[in-house]
Amino acid sequence: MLIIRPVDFPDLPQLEQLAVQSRGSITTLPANREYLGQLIGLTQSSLRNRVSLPGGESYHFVLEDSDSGRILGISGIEACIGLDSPFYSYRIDEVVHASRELQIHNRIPSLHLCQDYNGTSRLCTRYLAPEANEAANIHLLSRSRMLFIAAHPKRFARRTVVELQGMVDDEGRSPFWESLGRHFFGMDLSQADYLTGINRKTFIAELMPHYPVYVPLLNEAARNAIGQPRPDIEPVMDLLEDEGFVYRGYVDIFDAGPTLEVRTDDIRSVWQSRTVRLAVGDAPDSAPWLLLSNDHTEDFRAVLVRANPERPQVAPEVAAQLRLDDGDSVRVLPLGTDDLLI
Amino acid sequence: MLIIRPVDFPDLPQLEQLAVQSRGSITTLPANREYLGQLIGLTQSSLRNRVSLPGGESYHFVLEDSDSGRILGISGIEACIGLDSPFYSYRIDEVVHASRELQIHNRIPSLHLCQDYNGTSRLCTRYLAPEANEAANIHLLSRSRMLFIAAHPKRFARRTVVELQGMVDDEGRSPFWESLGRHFFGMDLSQADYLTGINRKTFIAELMPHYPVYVPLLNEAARNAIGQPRPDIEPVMDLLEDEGFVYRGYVDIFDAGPTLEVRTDDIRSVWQSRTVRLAVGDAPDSAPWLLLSNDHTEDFRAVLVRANPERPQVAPEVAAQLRLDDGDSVRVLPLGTDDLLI
Amino acid sequence: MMIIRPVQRDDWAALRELARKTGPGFTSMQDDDDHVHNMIESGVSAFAQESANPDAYYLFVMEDSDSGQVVGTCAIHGAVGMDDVWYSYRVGTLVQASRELGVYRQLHTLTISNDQTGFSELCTLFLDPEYRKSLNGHLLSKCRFLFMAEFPHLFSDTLIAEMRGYSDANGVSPFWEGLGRHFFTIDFTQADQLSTRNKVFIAELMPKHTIYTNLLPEAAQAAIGKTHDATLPARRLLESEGMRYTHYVDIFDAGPMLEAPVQEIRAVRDSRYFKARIETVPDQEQPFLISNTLRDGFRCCTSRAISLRNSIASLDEETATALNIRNGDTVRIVPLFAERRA
Amino acid sequence: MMIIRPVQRDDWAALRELARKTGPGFTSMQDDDDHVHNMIESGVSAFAQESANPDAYYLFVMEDSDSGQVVGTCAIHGAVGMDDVWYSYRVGTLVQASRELGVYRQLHTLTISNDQTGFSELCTLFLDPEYRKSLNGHLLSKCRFLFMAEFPHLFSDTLIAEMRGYSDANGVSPFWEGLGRHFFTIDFTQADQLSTRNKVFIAELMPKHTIYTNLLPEAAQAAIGKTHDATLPARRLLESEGMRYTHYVDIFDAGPMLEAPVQEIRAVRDSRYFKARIETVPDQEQPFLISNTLRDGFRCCTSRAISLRNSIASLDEETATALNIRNGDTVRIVPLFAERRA
Repeated sequence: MLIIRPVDFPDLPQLEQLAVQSRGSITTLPANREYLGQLIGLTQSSLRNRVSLPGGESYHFVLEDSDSGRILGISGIEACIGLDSPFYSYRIDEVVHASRELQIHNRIPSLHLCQDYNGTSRLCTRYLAPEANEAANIHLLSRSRMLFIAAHPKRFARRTVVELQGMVDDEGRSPFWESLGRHFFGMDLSQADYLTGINRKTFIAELMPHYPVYVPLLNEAARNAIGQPRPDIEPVMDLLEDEGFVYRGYVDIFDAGPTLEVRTDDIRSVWQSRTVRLAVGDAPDSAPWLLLSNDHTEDFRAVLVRANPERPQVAPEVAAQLRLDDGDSVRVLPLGTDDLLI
Repeated sequence: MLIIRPVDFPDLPQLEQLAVQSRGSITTLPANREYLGQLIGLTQSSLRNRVSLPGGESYHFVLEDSDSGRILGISGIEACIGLDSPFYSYRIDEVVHASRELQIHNRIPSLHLCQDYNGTSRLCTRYLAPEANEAANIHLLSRSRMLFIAAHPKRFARRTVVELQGMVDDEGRSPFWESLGRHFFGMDLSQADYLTGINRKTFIAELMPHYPVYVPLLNEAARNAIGQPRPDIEPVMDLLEDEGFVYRGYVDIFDAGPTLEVRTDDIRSVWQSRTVRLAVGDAPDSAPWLLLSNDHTEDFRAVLVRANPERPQVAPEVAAQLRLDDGDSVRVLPLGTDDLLI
Repeated sequence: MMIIRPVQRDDWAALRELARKTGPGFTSMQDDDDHVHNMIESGVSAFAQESANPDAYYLFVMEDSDSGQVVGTCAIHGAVGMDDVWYSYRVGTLVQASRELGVYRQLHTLTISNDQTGFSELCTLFLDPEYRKSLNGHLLSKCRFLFMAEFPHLFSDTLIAEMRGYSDANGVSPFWEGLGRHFFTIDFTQADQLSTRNKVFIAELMPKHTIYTNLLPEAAQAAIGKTHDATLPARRLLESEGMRYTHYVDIFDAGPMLEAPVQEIRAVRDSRYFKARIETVPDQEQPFLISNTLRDGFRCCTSRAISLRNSIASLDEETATALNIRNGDTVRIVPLFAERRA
Repeated sequence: MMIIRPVQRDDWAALRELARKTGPGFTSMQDDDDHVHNMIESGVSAFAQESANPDAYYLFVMEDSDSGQVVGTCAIHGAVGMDDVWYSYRVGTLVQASRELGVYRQLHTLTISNDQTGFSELCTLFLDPEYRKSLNGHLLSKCRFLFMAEFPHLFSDTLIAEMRGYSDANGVSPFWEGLGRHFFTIDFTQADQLSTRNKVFIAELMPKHTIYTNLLPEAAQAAIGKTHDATLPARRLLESEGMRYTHYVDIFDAGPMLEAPVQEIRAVRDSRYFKARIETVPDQEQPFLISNTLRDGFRCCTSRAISLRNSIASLDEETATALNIRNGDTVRIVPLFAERRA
């Protein structure tokens, strides 16, 4: 069965394979063994620490097929970004340039380098192996994080953001990067992503355009890319919007993909999830789909099953994967629809 | 009795007295007869027009003692600001300047001239004569506008803002203006307010500092004034925060008083008010305090009475003032507490 | 013989006729009654004033003494930006470098500035096409330097001259199309003409933030600091006198601005006083520029019939008549052309 | 007699001793073994290179030929900002004007720039206090102009020199206290020293936006472009050669930067070739600056015992020995002092 659990050191070789497979498309999943080792170490130490205010913690979870031990995906949450080095975004400001005498009224948007999301929590590093890319796994991988947040609210900031990858052209290039970033960084987007991923960010302060960039001066492809997600991740965007995330005119400084934000308490899965008693027995066939998780830290587990949300009953092997016994408290999130497996 | 109704032309002389009495403290209430005449005209034409999208309409209401005909206060709503000429604010941006090598991590706030509130509705021109300055009148004058918004949602924008007057020193001067604005405008704050009030705003584009202003470079009094309301209007700020308005780091460009914002639908009085049937008869003595209004436009009326919120019964003279008969639909907003008259 | 003298009111017909020949785009002398009238009035009052008005506009005409016809005009503006605001773009250099990554690139920026405020300006030079021959162009341009040498207190320490910017064979300015049009949304010609009357619209509409030139179309980048073909001779003339491009350009067409300290301009620095001795003088190889020392009676011409020895200038009767001087009067003389440096 | 020659490795002991005498704040020659070692190595390799390395550092020493003692040093940096980034503040003028309101004011701004990138720089001048007399200071400074005149291809077209900025009697820089300290939060001395090693921290910490100088404390405003008292003689010397303040200042102490086109510096422009004739010459009134024409064998000195006639320079045996020349060799000569303009 497929389960979500914290990433651990024995996962390193499989994690590296995932990173290679993702071909640099996930900034926070660079194919760099040293960095991935630190990522695991940070997850483990973050889970062990008692935390009363969010800080440098980072929590990464893997989607594992518990039968084969294969790791099919990864997703993470950073407790508080911008602490160590600034978290940069472009904010789109629109300013009216108007002349009453000339009857001219121009709305001119411009991109302002900002750090408005310093101090927020961030969902990150969501990568699902292509062979596992189906709706159920997307929900399990993405939403189990919300259950972890619901179980441990003190570990996270008041607001949570998530960055979506931006538009690419037919050759896989970012038109926004080609029109803007390349002029300033003098490198490929993949290299800039890689350097950011391994947290060598001094170069951003050194090379970023610090003056606002007037959008009308960018070429059409770049203008059209601002705030647009890569088409193939629109399902992820739908899921996040369903969770309450909204786009407020902040985009990624490299590819102009949209950054979504939400008050952490208002994440739908956070406020809708609740804890009930778990029953162990025969699993029903036709109950609604639920996400179930324990409220542990190092031992955090989440699964996707059919069960009664009021009093979920699961098979013994599921309970074992959840590290829970009959009568233990379990966190439940009804997924609301039955169309999961379409 | 005290009623709220739209301002009309016969009010002009009394309005002018109020404006003189306010001594320029309300930007949108300049002691300028021509401007005040236009304000009345605009209110009347706005009320008459059928509106499906908010535009240049402006609605101003007066607090009148219906026995004496004396006008004791005024308050207004602009349907959509920044259409005719930009609506400027300072947005406080905080940027981290960090050097890992030197172990330095500075958070530097700066003031950015922006027009982020173009296109929002604005509560404005709230002035209550000093002799009428008591809690009940504050509620009636301020909150009756929310009832008008609730009755006519299509006339207003998705978001509503309100600007609070900023700090003044012992001599009544704005320390923020003295430290910043005066350098650029070369005039007294009162003159800048007056020019803004009569909508001669070209000078703002001509004279405003267009580069961001680093807060640490301002003197201490100016820094302390940023986002602070004048102490004597704190009750107004409390009322607005109770209505759901929040401060998001936007301040007035002249005195740095806070600008509060809210999603219009989320204004407490807007979503809590509801319409019920009005009964005419003996008014009760000990019922809770309610705001009552009709849902008219040119004939809009609001009053503050004690009545049963489920089925309010009011004296015939109150019904007459409300322009309503027994059995008519009336908008009700319970004020929640009995401590109004303290 | 060609004589330079201050403008007079009865030059109206001649100047109005000259203005007809300037053609569109010559904004400093437009084919327009009011415009020419204002030029003349400003010019007449500049010479009439006893004290120096910094904003004065010294307008000269070139008269053919044989026919009495006015065939050219030129002017000096005592100080720019003292009434209207004077705008220019400063072309800056920006280095984007990260030593750690081995990245190093130089970019250019355009920043709105008023840095020339208070400087004197050479302006409004126009010579009847039929008279564009022999030394007339040099006399018409350089006569101003002798006037400035004689009356330095009327001028700033620094002199500027704007060169018409590049436009293509169809009269289209690629710089305007690449930048200005986005903000002003009117035609170049219209903007250029408007700006001679009132510059408020510039403050209202122009881009406020520094522009990265690498985001502009290549044709626009190439036009920065480039002189219009028709203006190249004028530029070379001024450069031979020591005026230099100092990285300021016109905000509309990016034409270069030339600048020099007044006292370091060759014709100012090297001009000397001589006592005039009127006698027959054979033509010399080298032509001289020569003026009298009067303000409202200023006269200037070129002559080869001048021989200099110690502090005596022998000159012929025709020159003396042109300058309106008598034997023994003081004259100011400088070689018309700069010597080539060895 | 004082002779200028390129640095050699065996000058180590003498330069290390000189460095001990420089005192704190003299960042271009610090009392530090490594620093002096690097200076010498850079200098030796600059003269040794066959082709021109733009980044080369030409370090000269002044030797007392009587004692063989090295008593001073000076240098030219071939081009600044080619490896590290070169920063300066540009002092701009901003006019705030509203004709309608009759408001007009001029403000000043400071904008970070790298505009001098690629320019040559005069740097590292230090003369043993015991030798600060007669013509030594002039020789040590101006010998560089003869070297540049002889080898123009090694240098940029433009030369700059930074003047130490104003500090008060306690060594406190009011400009630093008013601006830099807010952003760098370290001491001026520390920042100044750091910047000679690595400028990354400047990119990370400095203010990115244009600064309005009127928001700075008055003492900081007054220090902009003001030279340290101890450096005034050096400034006057360079100004007499034609170097000018062009509104760029140091980002730390706001000391002025002087600038000139290399070919317009008096000692470059007016220096001429002569054939040396060694003979007894009586002292003249005017001292000359004289050099040979070699690069790594460069020698320069001053002498009064020089008599010029056509292209022959008669000079005495001592001068010939100092310059390491023989009868008939070519020498470059210029009067040591600029003539006062009449």
